[in-house]
Amino acid sequence: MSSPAAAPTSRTDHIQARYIEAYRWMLLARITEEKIATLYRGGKIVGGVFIGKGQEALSAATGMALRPGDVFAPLIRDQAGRFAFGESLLDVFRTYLGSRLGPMRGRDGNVHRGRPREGYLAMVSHLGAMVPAVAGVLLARRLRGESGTIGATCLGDGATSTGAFHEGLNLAAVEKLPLILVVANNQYAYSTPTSRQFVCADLVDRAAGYGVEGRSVDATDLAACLATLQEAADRARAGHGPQLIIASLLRLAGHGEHDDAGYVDPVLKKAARDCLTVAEQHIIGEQWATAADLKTWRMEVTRKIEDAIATTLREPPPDPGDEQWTAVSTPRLRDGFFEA
Amino acid sequence: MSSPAAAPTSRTDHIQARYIEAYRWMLLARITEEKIATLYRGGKIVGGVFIGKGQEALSAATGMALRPGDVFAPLIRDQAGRFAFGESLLDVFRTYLGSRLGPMRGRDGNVHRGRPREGYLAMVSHLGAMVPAVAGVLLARRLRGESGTIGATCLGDGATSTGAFHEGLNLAAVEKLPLILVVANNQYAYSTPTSRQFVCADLVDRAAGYGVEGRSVDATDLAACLATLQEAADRARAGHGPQLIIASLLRLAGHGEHDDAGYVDPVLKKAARDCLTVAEQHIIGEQWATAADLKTWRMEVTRKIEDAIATTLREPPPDPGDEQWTAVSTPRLRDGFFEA
Amino acid sequence: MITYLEAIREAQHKALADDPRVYLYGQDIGNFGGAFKATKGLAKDFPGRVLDAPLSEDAIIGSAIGAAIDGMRPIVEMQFADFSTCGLNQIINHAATLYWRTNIPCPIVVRLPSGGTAGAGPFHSQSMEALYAHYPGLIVMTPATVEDAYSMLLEAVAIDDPVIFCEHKYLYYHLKAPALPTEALPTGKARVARQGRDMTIVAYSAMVHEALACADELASEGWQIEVIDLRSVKPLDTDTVLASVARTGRLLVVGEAFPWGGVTAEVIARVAQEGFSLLDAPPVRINAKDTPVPYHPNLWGTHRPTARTIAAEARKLLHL
Amino acid sequence: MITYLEAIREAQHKALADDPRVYLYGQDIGNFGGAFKATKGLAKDFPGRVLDAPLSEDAIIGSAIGAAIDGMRPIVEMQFADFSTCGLNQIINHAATLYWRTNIPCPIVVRLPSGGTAGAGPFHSQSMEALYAHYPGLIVMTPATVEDAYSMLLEAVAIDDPVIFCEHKYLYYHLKAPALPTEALPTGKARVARQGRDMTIVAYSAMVHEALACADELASEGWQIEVIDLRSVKPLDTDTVLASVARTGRLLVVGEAFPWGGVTAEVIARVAQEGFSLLDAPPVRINAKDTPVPYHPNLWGTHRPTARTIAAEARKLLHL
Ligand SMILES: Cc1ncc(C[n+]2csc(CCOP(=O)(O)OP(=O)(O)O)c2C)c(N)n1
Ligand SMILES: Cc1ncc(C[n+]2csc(CCOP(=O)(O)OP(=O)(O)O)c2C)c(N)n1
Ligand SMILES: [Mg+2]
Ligand SMILES: [Mg+2]
Repeated sequence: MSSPAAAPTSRTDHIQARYIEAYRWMLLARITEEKIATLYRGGKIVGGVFIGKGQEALSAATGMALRPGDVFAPLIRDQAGRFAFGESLLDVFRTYLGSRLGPMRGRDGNVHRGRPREGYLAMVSHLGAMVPAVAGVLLARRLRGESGTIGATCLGDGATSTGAFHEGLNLAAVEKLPLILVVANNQYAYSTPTSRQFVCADLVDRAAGYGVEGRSVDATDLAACLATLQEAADRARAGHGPQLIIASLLRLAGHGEHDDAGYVDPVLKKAARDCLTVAEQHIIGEQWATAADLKTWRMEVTRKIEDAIATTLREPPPDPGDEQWTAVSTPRLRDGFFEA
Repeated sequence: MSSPAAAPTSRTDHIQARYIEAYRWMLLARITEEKIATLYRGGKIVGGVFIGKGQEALSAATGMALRPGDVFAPLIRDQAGRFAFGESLLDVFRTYLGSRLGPMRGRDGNVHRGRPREGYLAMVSHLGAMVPAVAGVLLARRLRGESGTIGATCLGDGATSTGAFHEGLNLAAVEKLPLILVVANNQYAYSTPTSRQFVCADLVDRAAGYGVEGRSVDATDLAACLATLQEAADRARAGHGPQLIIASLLRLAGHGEHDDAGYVDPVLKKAARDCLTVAEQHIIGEQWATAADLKTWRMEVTRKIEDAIATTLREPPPDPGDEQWTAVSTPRLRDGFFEA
Repeated sequence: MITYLEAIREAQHKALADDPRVYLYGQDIGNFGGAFKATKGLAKDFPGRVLDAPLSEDAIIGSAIGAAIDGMRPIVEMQFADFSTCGLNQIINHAATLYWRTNIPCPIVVRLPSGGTAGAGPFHSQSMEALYAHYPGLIVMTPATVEDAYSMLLEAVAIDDPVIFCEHKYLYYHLKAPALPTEALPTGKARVARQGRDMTIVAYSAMVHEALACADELASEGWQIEVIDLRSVKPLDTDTVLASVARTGRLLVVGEAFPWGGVTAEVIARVAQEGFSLLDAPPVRINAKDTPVPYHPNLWGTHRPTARTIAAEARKLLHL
Repeated sequence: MITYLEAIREAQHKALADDPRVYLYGQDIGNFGGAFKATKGLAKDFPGRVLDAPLSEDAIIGSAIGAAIDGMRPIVEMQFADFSTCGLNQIINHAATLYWRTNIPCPIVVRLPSGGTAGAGPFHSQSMEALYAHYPGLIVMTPATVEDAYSMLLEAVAIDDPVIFCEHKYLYYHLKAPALPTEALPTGKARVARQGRDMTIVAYSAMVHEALACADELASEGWQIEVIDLRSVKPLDTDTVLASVARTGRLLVVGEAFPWGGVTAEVIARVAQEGFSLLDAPPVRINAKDTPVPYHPNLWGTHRPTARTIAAEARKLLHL
């Protein structure tokens, strides 16, 4: 959920406040993920690390378009949106570092985390699978006669090729659910360029085929992201049904930290913009803050992150001995496998 | 495969000859399916019977747009297209009546038949599943450097909601395969009206989202079906990639013969045209044949069908005793289940 | 008299009436009442709570999971069990893992019209209990009686975990009971369907009736056969099976699914490991043959176990 | 030295070189060489025959089936075995039934990078052999050695039936052999990986190595443990297992998959039924625990069977 901002005195003030807030989520995400990458290289994290470098503006704008009570199913490159939606630093590091005190208790890791009861769904790896799940939450609310809340989920260009994306978006369209589906077209699905993924002129052309509203946005432009996502959220909340957003950018990292992304087209690389740098230039250009302010913010954020890491590193890992080795919540229905 | 027609002397002659040929496939299909329905009601057929009443024009046009060497994966309402593509009456009845001499040897039944080696794929029930399969055949040919052949498969309005449809069409688009995907929007998927299936303005709007060519056609108008399918086949053969055809009609039968289709909207029912009647009126109106000719054709066709039924009814059913109870083609790899 | 199918409809009626969190979702289940009429009349009695779904098994299950997270109790109908393969990813990777991963349970019920009937062929006849039971986090019910069809479906809705409800199409119309039950064994407890002391036959779903018919046949030859109805295959009530084998010393396990792995293997593995000394003869299993389910009744009748083929094996085992 | 992973690449290289009908299809397998580099360099060596696929498991498998019908021999890579759930419908309902239904075989190979590694978590660790082996019409290979990874993959391509090739990610880099084999046991024959006379441990894939380590440990305690590597779980070489049990009288079966059903149950069911009198003690099985595969190494190390936990069970069994 967006952190409370002082009531804006004018529309410009409001825009400025939102921009700054978004920037700070972006910054928090960027530095958090840099630290995670460092921890990974230092062998402190088992398993994969997938970061959202370059995608923070889109992600933060998505998280900020949501309100308390809304639903969010982020994907692998959504650290900024997770923060904006209310995730704590401790939840992040506890999951990556496998603390037993984290929401996933070492059972699941890295990006596979959430707090479903708080509307923050925990993704499964199978891409596309969260689309119908968010639709289902929204359907539940419609069935109970509750209105006013919306849901959002994110996907990459690659994930648009899944059957789950198609079935989920179509179901949401048929039910006219207030679902925002954010597609980050970051030009690659792992190593696969979009030319091997789809051949439509523009992914936004898919909207008409589902009978949903579609809009495109430059994901390196934070102001555009904020405006587009807010408008989509407003439309969804007002009962206009699913909103398909196609955002363009270049992934500025490897698929995961193990990947040097050597396959990325140098032409794309050269033309790429980093949304965080663009935002900083904008902030300074608009004189919303000085370079010194930015430095201070960075230091503040860094300290908070380091504190969270220090705390987490002192926490106990999961202990297989007192683990409840069952996937069934109903004790009397646990199948009696004799001890091996 | 289309039956050889005498070389037309002019374009009009050609159109007439094609129309008449198509009509005769339609007639053959209609009467065949009427007989099957009668056999079903008489308890001679175990399992379901699903007929293509009202869909014959579209289906015949699809089968006729294909040539020897092309690939066809028909669906449940494609008896006319199956005939046009070369299926024999004996194959039909042997499958429905479970003769051991049929292509499916009693192992599978009714619409689940084909001769895959002859480019005539045998559908599985799971809707959408044949789309990538036909794409795969076409991909195989591309890989071997063979060109000139195309493939077609058919789906209903309901099946457009499957993930398989989406993934399959998208894959075909990415590979720019000469695939014709014929969607018969017959207003219902079993009892489900299109309003619960999709909410796009027109299914043909999906074409742009896949980057493929799309066209709409009135499936009750045989001339339009022939022209549209032929054009699609020509475009596919000329290398323009997948062709999505959205054909409109009303299903003029129950979902299956067990279903009285009581749920069909009376307004739709009232407005519905039967493509076979329309074609007959057209033929007579154009003076391509007389009412007496049509009657003769119907009698000829009926006799052929009755012969095929009589032959099949004399054939032995499958004998479990000499059945090879294995699904594995490689004898040495059959798993050794002890006899039960 | 009430049929197995009517019991399923009545259970859904009661679940809808008793619990506002329940809704039904599936293809053609609304005004049409479902391909088998298992939801007949429910859309009318519970307006807005019995929804026709698009032809999208993956999204149907996925949306039910989301709704369950948000506090609902969806009952999903797959038109045939066989089509659940198209929604299997959501079932085994999402619904089944949710509680373990997040501590939030996932109370969905997936109804699978299962098993073979004459002429249904390879894609409308499958028994998928083994597939689902293999996966941690799922409850897999396989009711064999009208009473269980009713009470277990109600229990399935009440359970916080995802339940795969394998209802047998062959029993839909064939099986009748005088009335709906007022009390029931809890899921997880097997039932001694017939007492005997010479041999134990363990079965579930439609095969319980083949086993009972076999027991009748063998009774005329002087044998007393005990028949255990597992009721649910996960959890699997090993104790009741072991207690029976302790009495009879002989075990035959019958399932309608494909032979490799599955319920019959699981039961035998448990008895062999935990009750080895109780066995006076090798445990025997009977399954369908290792091919897709055939269309033609001649073949289908041979593909699946029947009272006759069970009796033939049972006689051999009794003489060991 | 050549690794298990390199053997898989070499086999694909040879298949491409020897047979123009072979092509490779999967996500990121082209220039990138695959998530695990199992196809490294192949796109360059065989232009146009190693194709990057869209993120569409169902269509990937479905298209391979079509190509196989048209005479090709596709080798499909799933990025992780776990994602094959999204293509499972095509595998079990289309590929597996094709020959039986139409008499036309379906020679596709589906490579499944399988099994657990530290930190991979619930969705990148699964062992899916039981799911596929349950279905008639599929061959399921589970190579445990570098040599088998190579020769069985080549055999998989040559076989006319659909083959599910479960290659173990844990073995990819860990396992090394001096050279590629020039001859091999045919699929369907299990291998005696270590001879012994006190007990038989049956295992497959990565668990063979845990079983061998356990046998080493027990050797220092004076026990001679025989280890059988199943190599393929369907077909399953019951004869070799029975012959071993006939020598040892004791059977322990180890699998990395979930406990309900699966390979260990199938092996025990067969031995109990066919070789009951050979057993001097109850057969025992060890599987993973009945939860999703955990992420944290502490939990993962306990979730899966290891030499240590196998040895503990083995000691108990040896003293029965
Ligand atoms: C169904 C499925 N297949 C394969 C994968 C393996 N996988 C994980 S991320 C990824 C690429 C995703 O690309 P995209 O959707 O563009 O997202 P991005 O990584 O670019 O943000 C793949 C193939 C998966 N997670 N799910
Ligand atoms: C994946 C899948 N789910 C469900 C079914 C059951 N089913 C068979 S036909 C049918 C309706 C199909 O409707 P449509 O695609 O419009 O074709 P039509 O029958 O109208 O020709 C359904 C739901 C199926 N065959 N496959
Ligand atoms: Mg991408
Ligand atoms: Mg339809």
